[in-house]
Amino acid sequence: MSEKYRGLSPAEFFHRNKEIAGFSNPSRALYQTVRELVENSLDATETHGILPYIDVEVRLHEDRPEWVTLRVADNGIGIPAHEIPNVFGRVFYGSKYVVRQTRGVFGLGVKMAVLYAQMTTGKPIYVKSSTRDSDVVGEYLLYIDISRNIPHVQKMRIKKKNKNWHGTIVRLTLEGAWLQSKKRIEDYIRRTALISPYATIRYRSPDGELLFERVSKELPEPPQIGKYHPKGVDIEILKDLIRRSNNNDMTLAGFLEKYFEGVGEKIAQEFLTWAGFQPDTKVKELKLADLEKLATAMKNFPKWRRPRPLTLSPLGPELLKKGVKSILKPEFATAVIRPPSSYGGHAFIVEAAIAYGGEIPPQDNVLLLRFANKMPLLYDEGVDVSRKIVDSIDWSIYKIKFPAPVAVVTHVCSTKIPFKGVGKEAIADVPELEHELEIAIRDVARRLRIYLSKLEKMYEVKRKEVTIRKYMGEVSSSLAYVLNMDPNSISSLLEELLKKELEKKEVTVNA
Amino acid sequence: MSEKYRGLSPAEFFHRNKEIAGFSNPSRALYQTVRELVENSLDATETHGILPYIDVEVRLHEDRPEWVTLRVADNGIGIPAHEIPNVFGRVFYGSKYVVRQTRGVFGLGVKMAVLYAQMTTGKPIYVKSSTRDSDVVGEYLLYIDISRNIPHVQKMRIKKKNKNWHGTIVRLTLEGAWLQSKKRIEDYIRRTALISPYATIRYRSPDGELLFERVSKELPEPPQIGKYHPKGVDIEILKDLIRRSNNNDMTLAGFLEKYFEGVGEKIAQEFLTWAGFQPDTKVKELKLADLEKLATAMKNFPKWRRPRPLTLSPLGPELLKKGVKSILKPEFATAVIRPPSSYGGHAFIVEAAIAYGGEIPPQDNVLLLRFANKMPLLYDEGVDVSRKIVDSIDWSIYKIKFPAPVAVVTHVCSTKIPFKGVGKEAIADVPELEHELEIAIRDVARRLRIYLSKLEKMYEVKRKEVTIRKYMGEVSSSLAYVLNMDPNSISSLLEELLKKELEKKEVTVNA
Amino acid sequence: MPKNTQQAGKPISPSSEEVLARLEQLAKSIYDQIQSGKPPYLDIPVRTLANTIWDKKRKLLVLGPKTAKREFFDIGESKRFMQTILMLSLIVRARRENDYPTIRDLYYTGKHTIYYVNEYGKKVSEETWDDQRESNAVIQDIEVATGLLREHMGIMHDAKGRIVGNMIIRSKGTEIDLSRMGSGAWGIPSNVDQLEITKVEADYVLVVEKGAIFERLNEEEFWKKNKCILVTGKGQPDRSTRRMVRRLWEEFDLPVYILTDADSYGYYIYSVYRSGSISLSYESERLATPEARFLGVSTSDIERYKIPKNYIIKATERDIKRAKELMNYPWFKESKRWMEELQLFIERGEKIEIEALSGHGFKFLSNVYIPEKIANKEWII
Amino acid sequence: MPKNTQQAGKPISPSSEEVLARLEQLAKSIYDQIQSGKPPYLDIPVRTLANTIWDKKRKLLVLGPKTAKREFFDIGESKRFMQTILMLSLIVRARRENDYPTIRDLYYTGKHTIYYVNEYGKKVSEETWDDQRESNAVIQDIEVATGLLREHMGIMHDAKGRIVGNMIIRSKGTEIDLSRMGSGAWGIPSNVDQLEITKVEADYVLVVEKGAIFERLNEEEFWKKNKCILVTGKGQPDRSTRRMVRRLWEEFDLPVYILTDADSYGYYIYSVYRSGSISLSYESERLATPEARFLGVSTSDIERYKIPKNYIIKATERDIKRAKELMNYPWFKESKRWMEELQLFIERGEKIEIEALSGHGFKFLSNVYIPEKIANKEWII
Repeated sequence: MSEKYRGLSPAEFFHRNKEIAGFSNPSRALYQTVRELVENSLDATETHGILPYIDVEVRLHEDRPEWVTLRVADNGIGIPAHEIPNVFGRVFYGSKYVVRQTRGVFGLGVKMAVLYAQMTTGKPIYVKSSTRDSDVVGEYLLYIDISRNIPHVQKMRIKKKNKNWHGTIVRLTLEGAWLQSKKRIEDYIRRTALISPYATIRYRSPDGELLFERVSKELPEPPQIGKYHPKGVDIEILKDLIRRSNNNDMTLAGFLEKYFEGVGEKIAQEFLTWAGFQPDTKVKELKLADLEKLATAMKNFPKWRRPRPLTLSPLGPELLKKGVKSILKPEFATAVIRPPSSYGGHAFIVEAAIAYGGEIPPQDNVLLLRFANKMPLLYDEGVDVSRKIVDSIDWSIYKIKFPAPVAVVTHVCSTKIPFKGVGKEAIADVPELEHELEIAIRDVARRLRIYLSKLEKMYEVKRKEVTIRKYMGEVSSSLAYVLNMDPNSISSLLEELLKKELEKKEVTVNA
Repeated sequence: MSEKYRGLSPAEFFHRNKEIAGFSNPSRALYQTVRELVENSLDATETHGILPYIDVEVRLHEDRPEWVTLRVADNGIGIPAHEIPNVFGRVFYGSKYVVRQTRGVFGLGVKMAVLYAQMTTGKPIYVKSSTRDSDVVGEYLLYIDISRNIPHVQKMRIKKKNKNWHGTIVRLTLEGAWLQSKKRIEDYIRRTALISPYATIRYRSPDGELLFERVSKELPEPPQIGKYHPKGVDIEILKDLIRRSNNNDMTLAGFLEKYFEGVGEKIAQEFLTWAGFQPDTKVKELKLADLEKLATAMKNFPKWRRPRPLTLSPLGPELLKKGVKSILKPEFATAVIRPPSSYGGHAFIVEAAIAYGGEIPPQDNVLLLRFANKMPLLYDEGVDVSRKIVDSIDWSIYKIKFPAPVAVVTHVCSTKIPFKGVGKEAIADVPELEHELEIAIRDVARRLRIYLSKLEKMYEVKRKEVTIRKYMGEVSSSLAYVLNMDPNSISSLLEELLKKELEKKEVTVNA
Repeated sequence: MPKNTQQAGKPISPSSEEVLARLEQLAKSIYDQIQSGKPPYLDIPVRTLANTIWDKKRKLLVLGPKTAKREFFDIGESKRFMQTILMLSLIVRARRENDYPTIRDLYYTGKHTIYYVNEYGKKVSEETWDDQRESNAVIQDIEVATGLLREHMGIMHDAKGRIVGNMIIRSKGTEIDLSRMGSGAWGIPSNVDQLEITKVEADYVLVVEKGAIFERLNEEEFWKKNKCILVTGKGQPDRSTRRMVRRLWEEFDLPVYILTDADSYGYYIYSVYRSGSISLSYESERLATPEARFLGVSTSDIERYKIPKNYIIKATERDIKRAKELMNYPWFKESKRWMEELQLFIERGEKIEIEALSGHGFKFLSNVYIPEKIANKEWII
Repeated sequence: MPKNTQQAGKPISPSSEEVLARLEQLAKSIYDQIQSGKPPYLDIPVRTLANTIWDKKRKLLVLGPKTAKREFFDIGESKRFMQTILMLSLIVRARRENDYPTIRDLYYTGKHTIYYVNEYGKKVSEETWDDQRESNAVIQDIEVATGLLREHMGIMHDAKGRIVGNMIIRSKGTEIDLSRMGSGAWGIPSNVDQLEITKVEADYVLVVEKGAIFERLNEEEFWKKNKCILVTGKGQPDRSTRRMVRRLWEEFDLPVYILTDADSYGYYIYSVYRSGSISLSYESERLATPEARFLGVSTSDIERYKIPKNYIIKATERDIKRAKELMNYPWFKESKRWMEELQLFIERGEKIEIEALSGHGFKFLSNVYIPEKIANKEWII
């Protein structure tokens, strides 16, 4: 028999292979849906200079216990009414296909949630949104037309805005295992509040309400859209950029200067000479073999500048410390940020914090909280680069003996997080990243050691007094027996000597 | 600033996220490319009743040591000339989006290889193919237009066929780490030869040539295209089937009978009554809520028949045994096949083999060779269901004491293999599948025990004679000393008694 | 009254002639089987719990009537048969040459290599025995088969026991006065049955588990002040110490008091003096002292003598497990007081050492504890 | 010539008055510090390898001049200071009351609970000591601080040694003839320095590692036939056995021959008789026999006496490691023959037991091996 050939739409492909995107079962699907919606809301706020207000609600269906309704509302920039159908109803459609740090990267997440909802409950997604510069509010009930990968609008309403509201409200109903995933969801919300201390997050669920009020009104500098770093390109990226340049007269030198991060006239000339290209070559004239040679040379040229961090948006040590203190409630907390670095053409910045004591329970291992582009990472800790570093450190050199109440927070910001898998849960041990993370972690650990040392010294003097008094009675009575004397007379003499000894030492400690 | 929204083509998406499809680095990419091409070739032959002849060639580029050229040729059904560009140049295009056992499932693999090649070397893929019923041969040099997900034909030639050749030849050049992946590639080829004993596979590489000639001309019954099993559907599948039926008068009962595996008039009526539907309802009139109710009922109805194995193509015990013998060269081998079973609406069949001794080296653990839909699984053995089962068995009850020269082969055939991840390397421990696998493995282990027992019994009689003669000298000389007698006279008497004793027992064993 | 007055103090060892005769008879019986065309075997009394009988009247463990037929032509037993015959010949040689080998000497003397071709056609080799457990086991087989103790066969062992007191022993024609050892003591030899005990002037025998306590009591001359025979086995007693204690009990009708730590190991040591080991029940008629009295230290003494909390050691799981095992021994099972004591030990999960009594003063043990316990009849049996 | 003939045989123990005086003086010195307004401390000679000196002339390990100042007001040392003073008072009490406690008795007598409030304000408690290693350590401290052995202080231990031969010992006014022990032997007491050795008629001292070999040689009356003093320490020798051997060497000028298994443990036992333990170097002037001769069994005897292959035991890694450690001991390092022997042991990785010589016959050890080795001067030193 002969074969029948046909194409699949991306929506159809992911409908058939939903586990690829992390929607393998009702428990993971519910967690993943919460994650996708919350992350979209945070991207819509802080990336645009708005202090976030996020409202997350989980409700169970009265008649169908396996059905869960999730509603997430934000005060973000909103989505233009005419874009809403594509944003929620079309796989591989979005605003994040740029060189910039965001939580969302694939243009897939929320569509997967929509797909999963409509294939498990048949219910459409409800979206309500308004942009800041618009005077209308758009409301939709949407499906995805799976075979054609286009939105199917069941209901649409555009109405005049009567308040100065902007933002997005999303609601959908899916088959979700609430009991199995509720712990993870709460952890996710809690850790999101830690990494976003400028956000107010309200979380309502069948178990009650949690409110994480912002502990700072200071927002980090939002990330800018940037350019590719010359080190990370391949042939197809070059082809794409040349096609999009739409300029038949552009020289190779001009092309490099215009389209690549950190390339000026001098470095462009130097590279082209190194690589054996004429700087005034017209890019449109380059053959495929030339492009291959150019891509390889760009990858191997050793003198490219490091990427600037314009595309990134780290928290900074003060905000990170505030978040840690508000969520973990330790007796001691500190945080650091590392200078920008890069791997394979992608800029990255590493932050770390350490927290000790207070409400942190003693454990046999460091409590590790991992974040990437301000997203909490809950699964697959065992194969993550941060866990690898934490486990390789001899914590006793920082005066930490287990069981100990110590938590380490790691945060990686990059235009491309080197996740190990599609689930975006574990970061691979890229050498450049591992190096920076280790420095950051050891830095905060050193600061903890200083604190612990001061604490120790204060108790040391006290302990000396206690210890000698502890044994004084035995020494006195034993000597008295051997020498046939009164124990009290010996005790008195010793007490006197001890007081003189202790006056030689005096220590105070500021916690 | 406002957001700019746009869509991505699937090709562009996978170009940006190649690690999702297993092309994370040059080593894995080379292995994955070999795998994709070989699996396509085998699908093109045996699935259509053709005894496979596969030729795999790996060459390193003279000038560019990091470049590898891979060529795979087969004698399969070929690809129609007009379909070649889409098959190799369009993501999500293929002939495998049906309910049937094949190696390829995603319509993605070879496109990823093409993408990877063009983005790492700039070279097009070369394809030459001809179908059995065609009198022309198509030759192409192809790229993928990434931004539009359509093929870009650099060169095309259609010429008259002068021989009765049919099949496909594919050649591409990619950046690949040959040294790091060559062992895996050779293991993959060798194991492919084991699971396809009816195939002749020629493998040429920088290390030399390996030829695995077929050890049987008997092909398994090829799989047929089947229908969905009613148990595994969701709302979208129902919608899709209804749309594709293109029949406004079709009743619900008729719909179920026509489109679902193992549903006849009686079972359809019984189900619809159980679920509370009128059998004569027109399917086109069903509302979305009705479909949700229907899908849920189909999932929960307990009396669906098990899926028939028409869609599957197992080897059978004889072929599996032949493959095991020709590759592993043991002194003993046996194989079994289990009756068809199902999980979540997908039919599956499990086969297992065990091999002992000969050229199998003794090891501290069972040597495990895993296969799914006739594909060798080399990575992630540690998290696979077969390893879990093998590790849970007390092998001493089958007379196997480690280190032992024992190998177990497991083969899972299904219309959907429950892989744990996108890499298609480890099978998840789905309860139904685990249960069948354990039965199969224990069955072959029991057969090995019978063989080992017979072997043991034969040696037992021999051992008795040897043992008693071993000690006879000591007994004679000791008794002689105590009794002041000649040891030889005592030995003679004992020898006579022993001969009588041994005549009472006689055992032979057929190996 | 002495249990065995007619023989009081006399040497009990069979003569060398008699020992040799019994050993040779065993070999003769095997030759007779072979000559009459029968596959040779040994009839060995079974040394397991299943063939161990508690003699209620004599309060002893004894071997039951079961025997095992050890056949040379049985593949699972032929090596043991060979080893038994080999060991028999070694022992016979030692008797004939008037040697006194240790069990280790016998092990080496009989250990050599046998070369042969195995069932797979390979030239291989094997030792007559690989470790001393194998050679020891066949010594035990010969003991039960001939009714002789290894000491009667002239086999020596590392003797640990010490003894002092008002008694005189004749050994190798020498009179030894055990009240004239100074600060030292007499080291009990391997074969106690060759000794003649010619005089005993004592009210009782005090057996002390620990060597250090023995040294202390000996230096204090406790035995003189309290008119007793003082013995130690230094932990688990060897066969000669047990034999000496039994002879004093059996032949001179002396009460025997055992002093150990208050833990399951101490209780077990009492058990060994009292009735022996189940696996060595064939010895108990000669090595056990069935009316031995447990003087202390007992678990109930913790309360009675107000032992401070920080002298108390927490019992291990092994201790508790051992105590539960002891509760199944007939001589403990039949004793209401012992069951109470063991139950208390298990419940409290606490143990103390003899030396814990020193909290009341260094002389408390010798001046108060031991005399009062004996006077008040507060032993356990 | 005797090394110390003026004192040959006489008791060596200091008098009770002298012992008590030295102990009290230690306490007095501490009180004087306190009274004069100085933080109290103890000056304890350091018992480490760094303060251990090899006296080439006398061939002994001796304590060097280093001392440690153990200060009561040093938080890391105050507990040890307290323990030392406490132990001192216990020993004084025993001497005043003429008691002979064991080290375990002392452990219990001094162990009690101290209650206090810690630096965090919590009410807690602590024991004066938690295990016997702590109480033992301060006994050693008192030994080195006062120059007295624990035996001189009346501390008893589990004495293991046995001795027979033509010699007479006076103990507690009693004459004990060690040639008239029959099949038994004399158990060496804890304090050998209180003994008077009044007569020795022997050509040498033979010290046997294994108790069972001692029993065998004793039963054979090897000591009578070969005119020697026969001693065993039953494995690693206790202090009294070593003291007895030294006195026989020092006071009666008898050659001392050590017979052990051919393995690093046996060589180590020789080392203990020869020069003692590095960590107990303060004892070696009284407990070591610097001219002790290693008679056997040596590694080179494997070849010389044609020991069968299946009598040879493979040395463990621990054996090899131990042998390498021994090579660093000065008395082995300075001996060409010992270095050869240890090197051979390490190279071959083989060991044999004394009983392996029984392969040549039960009497080979006593009739051939020992006499020939002594006659041919084939010992190692």
